[in-house]
Amino acid sequence: MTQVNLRTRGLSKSFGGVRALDGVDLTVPTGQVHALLGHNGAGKSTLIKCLGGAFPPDAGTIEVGGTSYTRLSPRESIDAGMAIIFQSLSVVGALTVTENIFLGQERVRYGRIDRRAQEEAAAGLLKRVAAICSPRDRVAELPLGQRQLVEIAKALSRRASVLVLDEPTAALSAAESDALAERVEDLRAQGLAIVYVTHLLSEVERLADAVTVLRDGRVSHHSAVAGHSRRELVEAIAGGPPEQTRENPGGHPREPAWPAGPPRLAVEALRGPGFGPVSLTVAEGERVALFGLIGSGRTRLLETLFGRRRTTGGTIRVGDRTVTAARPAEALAAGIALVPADRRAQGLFPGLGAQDNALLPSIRPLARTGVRALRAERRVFGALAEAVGLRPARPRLPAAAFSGGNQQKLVLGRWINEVRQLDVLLLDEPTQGVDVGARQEIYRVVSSLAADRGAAVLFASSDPEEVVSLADRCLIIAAGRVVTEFSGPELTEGALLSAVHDADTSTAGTGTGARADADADADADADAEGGTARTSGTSTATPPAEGAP
Amino acid sequence: MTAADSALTRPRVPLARALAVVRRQPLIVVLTAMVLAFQLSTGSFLDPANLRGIATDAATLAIVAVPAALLVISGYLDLSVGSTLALGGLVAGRLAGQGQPPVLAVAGGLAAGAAVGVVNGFLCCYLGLSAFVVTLGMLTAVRGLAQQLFPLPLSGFGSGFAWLGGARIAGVAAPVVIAAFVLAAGALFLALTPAGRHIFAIGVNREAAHLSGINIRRIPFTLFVVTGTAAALAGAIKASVLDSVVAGTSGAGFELTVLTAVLLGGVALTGGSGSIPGVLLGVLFLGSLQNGLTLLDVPTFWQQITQGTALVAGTALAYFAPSTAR
Amino acid sequence: MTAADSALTRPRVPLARALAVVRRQPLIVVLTAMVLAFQLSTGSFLDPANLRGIATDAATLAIVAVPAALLVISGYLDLSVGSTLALGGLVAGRLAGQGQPPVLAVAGGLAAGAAVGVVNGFLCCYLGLSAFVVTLGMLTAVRGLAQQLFPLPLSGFGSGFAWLGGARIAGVAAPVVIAAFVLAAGALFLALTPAGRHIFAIGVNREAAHLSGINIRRIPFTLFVVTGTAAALAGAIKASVLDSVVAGTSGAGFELTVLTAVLLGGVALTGGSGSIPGVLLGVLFLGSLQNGLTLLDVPTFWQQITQGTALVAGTALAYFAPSTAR
Amino acid sequence: SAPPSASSSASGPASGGTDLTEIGLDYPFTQLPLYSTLVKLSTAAAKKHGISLLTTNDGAVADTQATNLHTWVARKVPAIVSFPMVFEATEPIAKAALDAGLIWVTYGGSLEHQSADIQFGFRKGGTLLGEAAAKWAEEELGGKGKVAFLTDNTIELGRERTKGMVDAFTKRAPGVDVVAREQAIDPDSALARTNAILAKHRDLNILLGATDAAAYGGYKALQRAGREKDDAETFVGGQDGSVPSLQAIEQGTFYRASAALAPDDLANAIVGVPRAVAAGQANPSAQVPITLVGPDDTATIDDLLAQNA
Ligand SMILES: Nc1ncnc2c1ncn2[C@@H]1O[C@H](COP(=O)(O)OP(=O)(O)OP(=O)(O)O)[C@@H](O)[C@H]1O
Ligand SMILES: Nc1ncnc2c1ncn2[C@@H]1O[C@H](COP(=O)(O)OP(=O)(O)OP(=O)(O)O)[C@@H](O)[C@H]1O
Ligand SMILES: [Mg+2]
Ligand SMILES: [Mg+2]
Repeated sequence: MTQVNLRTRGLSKSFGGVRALDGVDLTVPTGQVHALLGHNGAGKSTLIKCLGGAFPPDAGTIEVGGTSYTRLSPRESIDAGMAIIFQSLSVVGALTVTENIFLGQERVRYGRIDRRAQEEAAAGLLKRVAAICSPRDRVAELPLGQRQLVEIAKALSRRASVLVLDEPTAALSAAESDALAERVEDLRAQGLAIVYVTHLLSEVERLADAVTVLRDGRVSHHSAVAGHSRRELVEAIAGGPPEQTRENPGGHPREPAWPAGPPRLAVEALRGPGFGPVSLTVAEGERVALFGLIGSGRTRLLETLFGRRRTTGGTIRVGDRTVTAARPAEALAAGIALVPADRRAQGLFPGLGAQDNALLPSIRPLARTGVRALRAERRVFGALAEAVGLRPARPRLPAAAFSGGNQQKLVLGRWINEVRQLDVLLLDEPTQGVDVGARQEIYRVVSSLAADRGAAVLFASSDPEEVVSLADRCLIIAAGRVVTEFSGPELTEGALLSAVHDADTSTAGTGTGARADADADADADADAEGGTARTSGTSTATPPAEGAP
Repeated sequence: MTAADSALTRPRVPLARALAVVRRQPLIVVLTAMVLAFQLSTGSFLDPANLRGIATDAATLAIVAVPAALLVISGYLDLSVGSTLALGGLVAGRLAGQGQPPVLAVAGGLAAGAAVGVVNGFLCCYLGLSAFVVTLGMLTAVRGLAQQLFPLPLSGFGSGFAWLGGARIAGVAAPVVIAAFVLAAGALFLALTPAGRHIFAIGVNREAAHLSGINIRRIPFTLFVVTGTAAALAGAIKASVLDSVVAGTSGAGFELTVLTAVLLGGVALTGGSGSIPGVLLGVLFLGSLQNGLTLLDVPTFWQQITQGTALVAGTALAYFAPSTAR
Repeated sequence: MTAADSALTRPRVPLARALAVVRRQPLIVVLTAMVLAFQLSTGSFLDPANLRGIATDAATLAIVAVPAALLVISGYLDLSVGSTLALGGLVAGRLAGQGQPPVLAVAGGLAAGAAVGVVNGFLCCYLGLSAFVVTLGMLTAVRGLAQQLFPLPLSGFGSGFAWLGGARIAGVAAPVVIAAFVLAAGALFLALTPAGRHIFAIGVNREAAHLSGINIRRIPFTLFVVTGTAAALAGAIKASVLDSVVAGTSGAGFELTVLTAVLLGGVALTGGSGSIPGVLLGVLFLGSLQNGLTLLDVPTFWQQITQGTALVAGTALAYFAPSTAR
Repeated sequence: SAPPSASSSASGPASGGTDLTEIGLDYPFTQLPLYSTLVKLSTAAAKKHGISLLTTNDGAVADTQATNLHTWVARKVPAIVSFPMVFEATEPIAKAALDAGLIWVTYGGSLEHQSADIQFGFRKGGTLLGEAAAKWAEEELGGKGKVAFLTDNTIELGRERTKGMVDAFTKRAPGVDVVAREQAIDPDSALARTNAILAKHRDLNILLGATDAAAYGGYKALQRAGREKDDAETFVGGQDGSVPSLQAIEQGTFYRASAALAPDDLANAIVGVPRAVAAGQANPSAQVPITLVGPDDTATIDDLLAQNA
């Protein structure tokens, strides 16, 4: 039998009346990737926070490398050999990438930080996770995906015997996810015990040696070996046989002749800092996906449409009105709404209750003669919680107390409720962190918004599966431009992946090469290069070379 | 049971409901204990005359603390209210002294206060400058301006103007009635209007509020203007009560008293949480403390020591409450 | 070029480098303009004697502003320094007046300041109480304590003690040497040590810092103690310079001056950004402004108006700088 | 104005002859060194008559003073001695006190409604200082030279002192240039202001302060600028009679004068005037003398220092 690196016994944790963890046993031997699955709010992150010392468990023990603890402080957890990537990122925006990676474990020489050594080490780590940021970039200025990679590099920098990853790929595109998967495989080979939380069953299939499924805080399924079918897993997560999974849950037949209706959103030669010119149309009731690598400009395009960024040229039309939105409020007035990707920074109000979070922009439309319609608010919230499967569906619980997936549902619910009349719905990574069951529900809600109310849906996604399930048509974005599009039967996962790969190698291979060299040398000019590399929005689609200097 | 519970469970029985209120507003316990202690040791704390005195003093504080609390909830703060109070009182007093009708005199004072609020609001909300430094700068500048414009004390404002501070409405002093109105309006506004929710949202996450279509500049701007106006109203009331106003001393230090009441009342300086009932408790706490210590004949410097300690003790208890966003 | 670029591109030529500095510290422009204006209008602003005067005045401010800035960067603040300064000066003065050796006298003063810091730090960092209310309470309580313990002015501390404020080290006044040392130590600490990085991390994201294994309580606690000690040192210096100290007035209002210098210097009240060179500029700005207005013989109230306006103007420029974390 | 109200209170219910048991001393400037001395001496003086002395904690804030006075009236403190920061603002409170049958003694001025008052001319103190400095300038500098004033324009007392000092000096010594008038009442800010003044006018001869504390700060600034302690062409003077200043005068430095109040006289008045009112005396008010002390008045200085000890 292999040696056991991490073991929890009877781990329990309650928040008020809610049992988030109820006697969880988990055993992870060295050299194993253990997938931890479960619906949103099942208790996965709570388990991980207990491991990382974010809060103490109520009962049970945690054994790491032979020592048993009833509670851990973050320092003890680190010293015990655990490296953890939490679901809500714990990077510090004001510090540089290097400083974040070595935060709390700085390399010191003569009492002062050895900046050079740190930067060199950081460059190597960044390369290993296929990040395109520079060690000297300020983290606050990085896109979400790069921040996630910094977090992963930080975990890798620790000489740990246990690695815990809580939905590490939620903000990553296929290329970075691949690079991460390779790192995980390396580390497994080196004998680490790895706990891997994800909602993407494809990742489970690729990486997991063993699976534990949590359901409402209890272990509902455990199999110590690989070779479980996707169907079994879905059943274990959902707690019953899954509904007939549909290729296209919105119920629209995907026809090659689409679009049928007149264009609802028409974008002509739109430019902004770092992207464009982009021209595209989305018809009434149509669902269009934007697919591309991390940093390809999708977020910027969506944010520009929503009036959060300035345009430098081009026109946007909604129906037959030309829209020039300088602020989100103006875009909203014109019928355009955006669900942002960076939930924490741009979406959530952690201290406010669930209902306030979900209904914030609807409070005024619902109000009568300036007074809030409290009953109507409650009713809309109830309907919305039902529609997206929010759990717990408690209107006053602060958003911060919800699980990651349920927070995402709150942010989504802000626009996909019955109050808002939308012409155009923009979604940036709409289902990141949402579990398999709820994801289908969300697809259904979005699709019915398109079908029944004729809204134009434009969404960015890094998950090809999601694009295939939800989109009528998909635009491939590279370096801030539309390079190709797929629709109808052409729209398959394979086609998307190879299109992105092609676009990447054809548009800007040189920038990437220069970038990698700069990193390796830890050259003083790396910063300037970093600027251009990020703007051109490219990344290595080919796996990065092993063994950085 | 932990503090988080109270937010989760809704009490059904009255006792549980009372307990939940106490847990949300633990200052109630300190305040009650303090009042009892003062009454038992002095025997005269709860005399109607004394309570009336406390209420009248607390009234001006409450009038300014309510909008100031909204401002703090939305993530800003106003340190200039001490000088704005003086300016408002001086302008109102000068107009009343010149024989203008009292309503016009007060309106003039309020306009001066609103003008200070407009400057503060423009600089902080539209230019995005640090509210602390800007309003501190305004505190100095407006005080200088008030003294430059009104170097000599004003007094003798006439009986019409005296109404504002001296009249009794159904046996209650006019300032207390005004304060009750401001408190009620503030609480209802916060709870029942869309803008009330928006204030919390701006305080918690400006960026997310902006992306939700909320006007993150106009709302705090308006609050600055209202706070300036409220400070001027408080100044006019004080001028009316005292039938005099002095540019150099009126409202000196008032800004810190207001902020202390607001923070004691459970409003977080970082914005996004707080409640008007909490602010009322903070106001009453400060008013009762000052009054009780004077009644008890505590020697001067011991009063100071006690006051400082009580402040710390008060916030210590308030801290153990869960944060409120309603 | 946008503000973000400056962080990405490293200037190569000296001019570009100078421009980058100006962009990071725009107060430099205001300060230079102000100094020039004062020199041109008074003709004596840049006289060595006057500069020496400014430096000595600014020295005590800088000594306290440096640790206070670190405290603000880490997400806290200390309003009690005005009273701590008085207490430190009084204890040191009393010991010196009783004939203790000056080193012992100063050490006694520093110990008193450190004790205040320990109380502040314990309440704010370990109990998690609001730093604003706690240190405001301490401001009142410590002042009361100082007046209770030392009701009468102290003076006549002897020539040994006078060294601290009066000696010249290589032609430079001792307080200025101390301030230079504090500034350099603060800047190096912040830039080069792990703890310096941790201060930023705690100020930006306490939770993340905690999960990275950083002790989020001990570091700010230590800063509170250092700030208290620095305030006491400033008090001892002032006592030495004046050869007297009065419990009621020494350091009154100093807390706001310190905080203003810190915020003017580009440190954000919300924590997580700022730099020591910025703080130095803030200190010099305040010192020069006061001195220049006096030199210009501006009437009192106009001085106040100008000071307030200059504060706003200074922060307006400082705002346009990108936030600094180095 | 005093007689009618004095008689009304004498016949009031609270004043049963001389069995006054409590006197409230409301002196707002708690930050001044004089405050502690006053409270100590008054407490002792009151104790001799079996009276306990109460104090307020106004912290030099006019609004707090009003609040505390209201509290005392509600509490029916039988005799209140108050130094109003704003005389006009205190008028209604004094009236309320009289209406409640309490004894009201105004300190440092007079009100329309009062039982009696304790007067001392603030302006007179300033005038004495200004005249002495002018005389010195005439004799030592031949009526030429430079003078700077450290003034106080924030409260009435300060304005009176300032006016007395400036008017008397400029009238008696018109040949001396006034080079600065700066607001300063504490040594710290006085030091900074004087430093700046000296940068422009190294040859400043005369520095007069509205308070001794400020003048003392200026005195130190001059020394730091290199002036000998006993420079013959320098004159510094202040008002109050505070300890460090008196010591500097006694040592024969260029700190040459202070317009001083004797704390004993004040304490006696604080206790004596309310007692006189309570006893129904015909003319209970008191006038406390201000004396100008200089280097030659060693006996007076020693006496004052002893009172302040
Ligand atoms: N601080 C808290 N206070 C109250 N309840 C909490 C708190 N943190 C988590 N919970 C609750 O505990 C339960 C488990 O949450 P957890 O975050 O562990 O879920 P999860 O499995 O990670 O879900 P997801 O897949 O959505 O991330 C949820 O019901 C959540 O609402
Ligand atoms: N050069 C840059 N400087 C500062 N911020 C940048 C830069 N490039 C990108 N960002 C930030 O990163 C965010 C995402 O950038 P971009 O639109 O290029 O990514 P994307 O294609 O949407 O990638 P993702 O797959 O992460 O969604 C933007 O909101 C922007 O704020
Ligand atoms: Mg989770
Ligand atoms: Mg994106």
